[in-house]
Amino acid sequence: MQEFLQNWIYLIASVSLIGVGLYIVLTKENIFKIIVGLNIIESGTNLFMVAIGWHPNAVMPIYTATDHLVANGKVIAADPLPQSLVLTAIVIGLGTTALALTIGIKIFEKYGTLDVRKIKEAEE
Amino acid sequence: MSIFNNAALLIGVPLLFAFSIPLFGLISKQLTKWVTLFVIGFNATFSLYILLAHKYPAVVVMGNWVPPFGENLYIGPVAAFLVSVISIIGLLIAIYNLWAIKLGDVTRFSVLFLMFTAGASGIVLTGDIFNLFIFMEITGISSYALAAYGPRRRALGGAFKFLVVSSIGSTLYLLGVTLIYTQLGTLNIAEIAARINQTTPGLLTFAGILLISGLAVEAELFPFNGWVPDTYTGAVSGVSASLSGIAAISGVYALFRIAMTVLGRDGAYVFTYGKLDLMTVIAILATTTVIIGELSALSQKNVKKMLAYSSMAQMGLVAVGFSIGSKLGVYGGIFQLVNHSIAKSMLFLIIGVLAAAGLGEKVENFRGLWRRSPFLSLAFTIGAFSMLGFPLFAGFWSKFAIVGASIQRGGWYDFVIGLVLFASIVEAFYYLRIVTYIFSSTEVKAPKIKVSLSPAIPIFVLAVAIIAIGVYPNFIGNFSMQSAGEFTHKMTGYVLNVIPTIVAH
Amino acid sequence: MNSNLIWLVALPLIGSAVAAIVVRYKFLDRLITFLTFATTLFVLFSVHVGQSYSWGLNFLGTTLNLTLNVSHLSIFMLYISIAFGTVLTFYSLIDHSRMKGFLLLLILAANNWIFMSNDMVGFFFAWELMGWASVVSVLGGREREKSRHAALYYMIMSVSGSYSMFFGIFTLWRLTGTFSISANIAYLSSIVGIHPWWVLGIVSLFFVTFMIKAGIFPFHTWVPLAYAYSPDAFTPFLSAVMSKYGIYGMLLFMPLSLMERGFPSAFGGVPWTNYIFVWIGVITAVLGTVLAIFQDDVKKLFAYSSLSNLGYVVAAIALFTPVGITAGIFHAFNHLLFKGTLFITLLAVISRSGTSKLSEMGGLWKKMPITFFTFFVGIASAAGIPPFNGFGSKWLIYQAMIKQHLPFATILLFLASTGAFMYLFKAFHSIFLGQLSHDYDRVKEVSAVGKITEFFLMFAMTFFGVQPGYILKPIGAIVKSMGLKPLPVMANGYVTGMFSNIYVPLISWSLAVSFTLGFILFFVSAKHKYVSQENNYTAGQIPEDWGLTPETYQFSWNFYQPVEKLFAPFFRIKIDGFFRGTGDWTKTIGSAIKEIFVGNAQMYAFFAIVGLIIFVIAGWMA
Amino acid sequence: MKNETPELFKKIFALSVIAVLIVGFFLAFTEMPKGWGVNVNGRVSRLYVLKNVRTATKSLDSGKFFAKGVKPLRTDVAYTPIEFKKTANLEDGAANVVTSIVVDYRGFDTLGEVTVLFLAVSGVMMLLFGKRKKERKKKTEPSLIMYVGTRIAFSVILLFGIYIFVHGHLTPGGGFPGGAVIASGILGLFLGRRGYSPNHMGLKAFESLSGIAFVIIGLIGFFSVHSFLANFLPTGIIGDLYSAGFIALIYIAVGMKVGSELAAVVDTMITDTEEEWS
Repeated sequence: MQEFLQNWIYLIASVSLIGVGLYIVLTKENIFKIIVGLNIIESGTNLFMVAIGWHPNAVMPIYTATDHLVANGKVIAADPLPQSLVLTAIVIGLGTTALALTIGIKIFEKYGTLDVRKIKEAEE
Repeated sequence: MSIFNNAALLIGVPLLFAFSIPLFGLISKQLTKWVTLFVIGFNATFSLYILLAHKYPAVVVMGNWVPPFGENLYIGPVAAFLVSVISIIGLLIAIYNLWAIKLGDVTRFSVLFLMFTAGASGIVLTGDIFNLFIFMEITGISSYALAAYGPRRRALGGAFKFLVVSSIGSTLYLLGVTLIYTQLGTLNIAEIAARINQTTPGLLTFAGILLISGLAVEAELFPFNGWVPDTYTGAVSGVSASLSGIAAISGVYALFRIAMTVLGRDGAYVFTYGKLDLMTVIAILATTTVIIGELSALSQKNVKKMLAYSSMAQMGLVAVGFSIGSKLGVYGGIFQLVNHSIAKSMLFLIIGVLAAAGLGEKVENFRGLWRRSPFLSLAFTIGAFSMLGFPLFAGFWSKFAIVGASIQRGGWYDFVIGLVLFASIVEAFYYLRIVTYIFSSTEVKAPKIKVSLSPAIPIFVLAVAIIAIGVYPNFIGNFSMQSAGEFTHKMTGYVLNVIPTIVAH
Repeated sequence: MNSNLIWLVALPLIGSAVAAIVVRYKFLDRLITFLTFATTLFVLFSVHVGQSYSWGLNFLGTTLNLTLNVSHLSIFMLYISIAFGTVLTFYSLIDHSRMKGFLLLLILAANNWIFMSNDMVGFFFAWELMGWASVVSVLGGREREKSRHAALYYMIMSVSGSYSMFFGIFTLWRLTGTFSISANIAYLSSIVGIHPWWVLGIVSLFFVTFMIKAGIFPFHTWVPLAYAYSPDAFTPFLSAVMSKYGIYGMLLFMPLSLMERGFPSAFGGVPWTNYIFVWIGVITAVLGTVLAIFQDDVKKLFAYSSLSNLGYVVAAIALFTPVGITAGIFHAFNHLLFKGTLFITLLAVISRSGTSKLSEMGGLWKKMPITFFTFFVGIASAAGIPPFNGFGSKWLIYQAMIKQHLPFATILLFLASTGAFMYLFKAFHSIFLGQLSHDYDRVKEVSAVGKITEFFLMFAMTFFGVQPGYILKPIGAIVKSMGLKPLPVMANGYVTGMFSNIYVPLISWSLAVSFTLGFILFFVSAKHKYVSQENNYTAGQIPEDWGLTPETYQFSWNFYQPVEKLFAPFFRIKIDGFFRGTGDWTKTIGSAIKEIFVGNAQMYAFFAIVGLIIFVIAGWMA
Repeated sequence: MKNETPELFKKIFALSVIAVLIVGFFLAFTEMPKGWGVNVNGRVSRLYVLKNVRTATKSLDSGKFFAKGVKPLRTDVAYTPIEFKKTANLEDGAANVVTSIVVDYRGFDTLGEVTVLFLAVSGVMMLLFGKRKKERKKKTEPSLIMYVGTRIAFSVILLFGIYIFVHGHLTPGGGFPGGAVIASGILGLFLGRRGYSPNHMGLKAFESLSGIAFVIIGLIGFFSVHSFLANFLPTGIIGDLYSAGFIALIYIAVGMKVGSELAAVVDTMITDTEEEWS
């Protein structure tokens, strides 16, 4: 059980988050909910990326007075590269969200609604 | 590995000026458009220098860490050629923007447009699979914002659709990158390309599908291209022109860089590693895109939307060319990509000028345009004929090559190209409907349309370029051919130029 | 390397560029067009058979040689097309039609290239160039909206044809690795015995294109539209020269003889592929004639007449016997001459009367006597009356058909010929004879330039009618170059047949004598008096009083009504309906597919995800 | 597939589609190395942890690095032990390996990332551009506690933000978190006072100048080391504040940029604007 959790828990969580986000994006009509859904998908992706660089006995990839990242010639730290990618991805997600929210604000100003179906009707 | 670090300026200079444009904006808003113009002009000059002085193939090492440890830009024939095209078209659209973009937040628009062009160049230049994602996002975010610009509320709807679909696409791409990373522990395109068959086939297939699906959004392949019609129609014409002229180039490039160089297996025809041949998948998608795009455009009354559907279909045609996987097919694909960018951006610019003159976007509004503006009518006709692949126009040679390559490959590609040619007949119908409207009816007593200098320059240059390529295809053709070699011979064309000591496993 | 060949292509292109620049100055535009045609004709004098020129195009990574090659057939076609074009542009110098010179010059460049090209790339390039240039030319007709539709229709047919040829070219290229026409034909003839169906398939791809361009059944539907609604100054070129590209293509790309090795003979030594083709030609001839009879629009009438004549040509060359080929090419030439003349005179008539409706014309001979005589010679020629040029070729065609023992086809062709008399007489009578409408009181004869042209054309038709040997000799060379035994040409005055030789001057003189007698009788006989149009039907009453319009009392109203009733059941079958139906069907599908793009962000996300899922499932299955 | 699709059907369809996707992911995961298998020893990042990229480059140049049959590929790189606060002049002196990757080894990504944020903010500002209305959307006046508390907290938050991005190369954190922390302080000011408006001109200039600073740091590397974004400063002793070359500089620029950008976004979104298109 422990092994299963170690192997799968983060992957399961991340993919579930992606699934939840997708479900929201695909079914909810409110633009803000869709944006939230996109955000959840992003969180899931980020969790997934961190998860693949992690292993149960890893230490954090920061040299400190107490932590040794290398033991017996093997690196025992968690993989730092996915973490740095996640840093980047988070900021990009932030940018996308900010822009999406702004577009949402403008849509509400101009159409008077946030329902994607009503917007579509208004366009025709 | 020859190193040409100066080419980092292709990214560095636009970035420097993008950050400083708000400061210029404090002096004068209109000045910012000129700054954009000059910076893209610098990029165009510099990339043309690289292309014509044959500085490629070369690697640009970033941060003094050689690939595969650090990040790098790779300037092969493809990058040198496509960056030149992107920058030149960007420059022309920037000239158009001098006239077209007068209201709203001009400063921010200039920033976004500059980085849109630079980001598209970055996609083409970069040699790192994650850096590609960053540049995709740079181009993507700037294009969402640009697409939402303008007084029309449709723009917002289009931009939002683009944003949603594209975000999902980039998420899928990122997941694919991550899966590849779990297998090979590297993000460098050259190293991944050399070691791709060390991965487990099932995972590779899944990762490949995620990557291709993510990139197909920007490359406008069905079913990932739902955003295309609304976004193109809603955006102001300058933005539609840059989306179809610049973003499309980088989108298709990214798709086939991944499919052919990263996942591909060299041969007379490129296939991909993994359980499923993704090139075949792309071919199916591309054919579907062509047919759906052309048929949707057929009954479209709005010219701008029609052009949007046509863009989609043309991207499908480009993808058909690439997906053949032979040198000839890729040659046709690249050539068609460039021709399409030239012609389609010109058509969108014309629509922009006409819209400013109070002419609507309906097909019927084009009736008798010849009397009102011979210049725009001729330019539109030239663009339309180039899209249709008529001789003396640029599109002829590329379409010729794509059809030739398909039939050369034979097998089920005969069927593919049959469908594509049928779709082309449909395309001929709806383009010629407009052309015949333009030249028909004399009784319109509407005033002449005055085209001011700033939009006239890009339209004129692009129209002349179409005829020049049509009459003398060798110049562009040679570069397309070199580029095709880079795609179809991934070890000699790409990997060994980046990491000379790598061994294909 | 014979660089004079390249000038045949380059000169019109340069001329076209110049004409495009001065397109606003109409006379300058026409002058440049004429001068370019004349210069090209002059350059052509330096060209002789066997010359070739090729230039490398760096294409597809290798050097692609675009080759020009002058064969007997090409030089014959070049001479007749450029000469006719020169005459036409000379005539058009004073004409105020909407034809744009640079388009005509583009077509000329394409024309020369098509006739000389020995590689399929150049052939296709020129073919497409000719296609779009002619479509844009058609756009400028008098009735804007109709010519717009006609141009679209023509374009779609033309583009479909081009793509079919496109496919054929590359299929051949895949098989042989070369674009050279002669090499590919040689390859086809080498495998026809082994894979006859393959060869038939490839050849059909080309043939669809040529049939569309020549307007052969069942692809004839664009012809009446494009001819009728194209600019009047362009129609002569369209009918006289451009319909011959299809014939040229058939002669060039199709050694129909090679079918003999692959397919069994049907009747009279003709392989059944050719036999079908003969019948297609016959059907076209009959169909064109029947439809021409009932046209009220004079340009449509002659469009159908062109159709019918090309049917004769196709039927003859499909036989692929020496007589057949000779007759076919000879008739193609004759058709070029007389149909060109007829359309030129129509140009004169229409530009002066302002209408192309037969029921609105009449009595114009008094106003335009020279045009009248030219027209008369033209229709006499078209009807195959001996002193003029249509006679010899029709004579040879019948001989060729009978020689191959195809009696039914021959009878139908005879019938078509009779029908030709009917529509030609209708046109002749309705335009020039009868009472002059008061609308045309101020109509003038053509200008001096026009008169010179008309005299020249009359002379040419008579000359080639009486001295057919001048044409039959080069045709003999063509037939010889195809590997057949040419007909012996005894003297210039003889049409040599299989059964008998005809000395045309003799027949001509006898006919001339009888005609002279007829005219004398006509003038000597009872006096005639001129009345206005309505007088002789309504006895001076005004037809409006009875609720009728004056047009219905014009003499050419419902001219052949009884015949029309006879053929009425056949008119219900519409080939056109098939094409239009296909178009509508495509449009319907298009509107349905458009609904995929519902305009809802979620749905687009849905599509993307569903597409992804399909891939993933495909990935599992693989 | 039109809008008339019943809700339930749509939901079920979405669920099934997502289910297939998830199953696809898990089938893919079964082929992934798991648990202890997920380690850095076969990866490029191992070299980053070991701070041994230069050695690896030498073995790459000599053709040993990708020698055939060597798998995992990264084991042939020599290992020199690194001791905290002792080892000096490493090729990259940052104690935080993630930071050294983000800013140094893969610094170009970070430049792009900054650009993305900048573009997003530009987009936000462009879309919400217009004549500013004087009245804020918020109707209620914040309480006195809010007013005083946010102002006191602001200085602390600002200091904390600066601490975070200055110590980016030593501890978790860096320019982006630091900037976000500063921006949250400014958000507090917005909440605490009704009429609060930061100096727009100053924000704009600050944002631009810090962005320019980042690029210029890159360009200094370009002109001195002849490679864009190359480290041109000594790396010092690992674990010292003054170590890791230009990482701190870049993080200061990034921190200031992010802080001012996010503040500007907050400002723009809070302010009501009226569009002008004529």
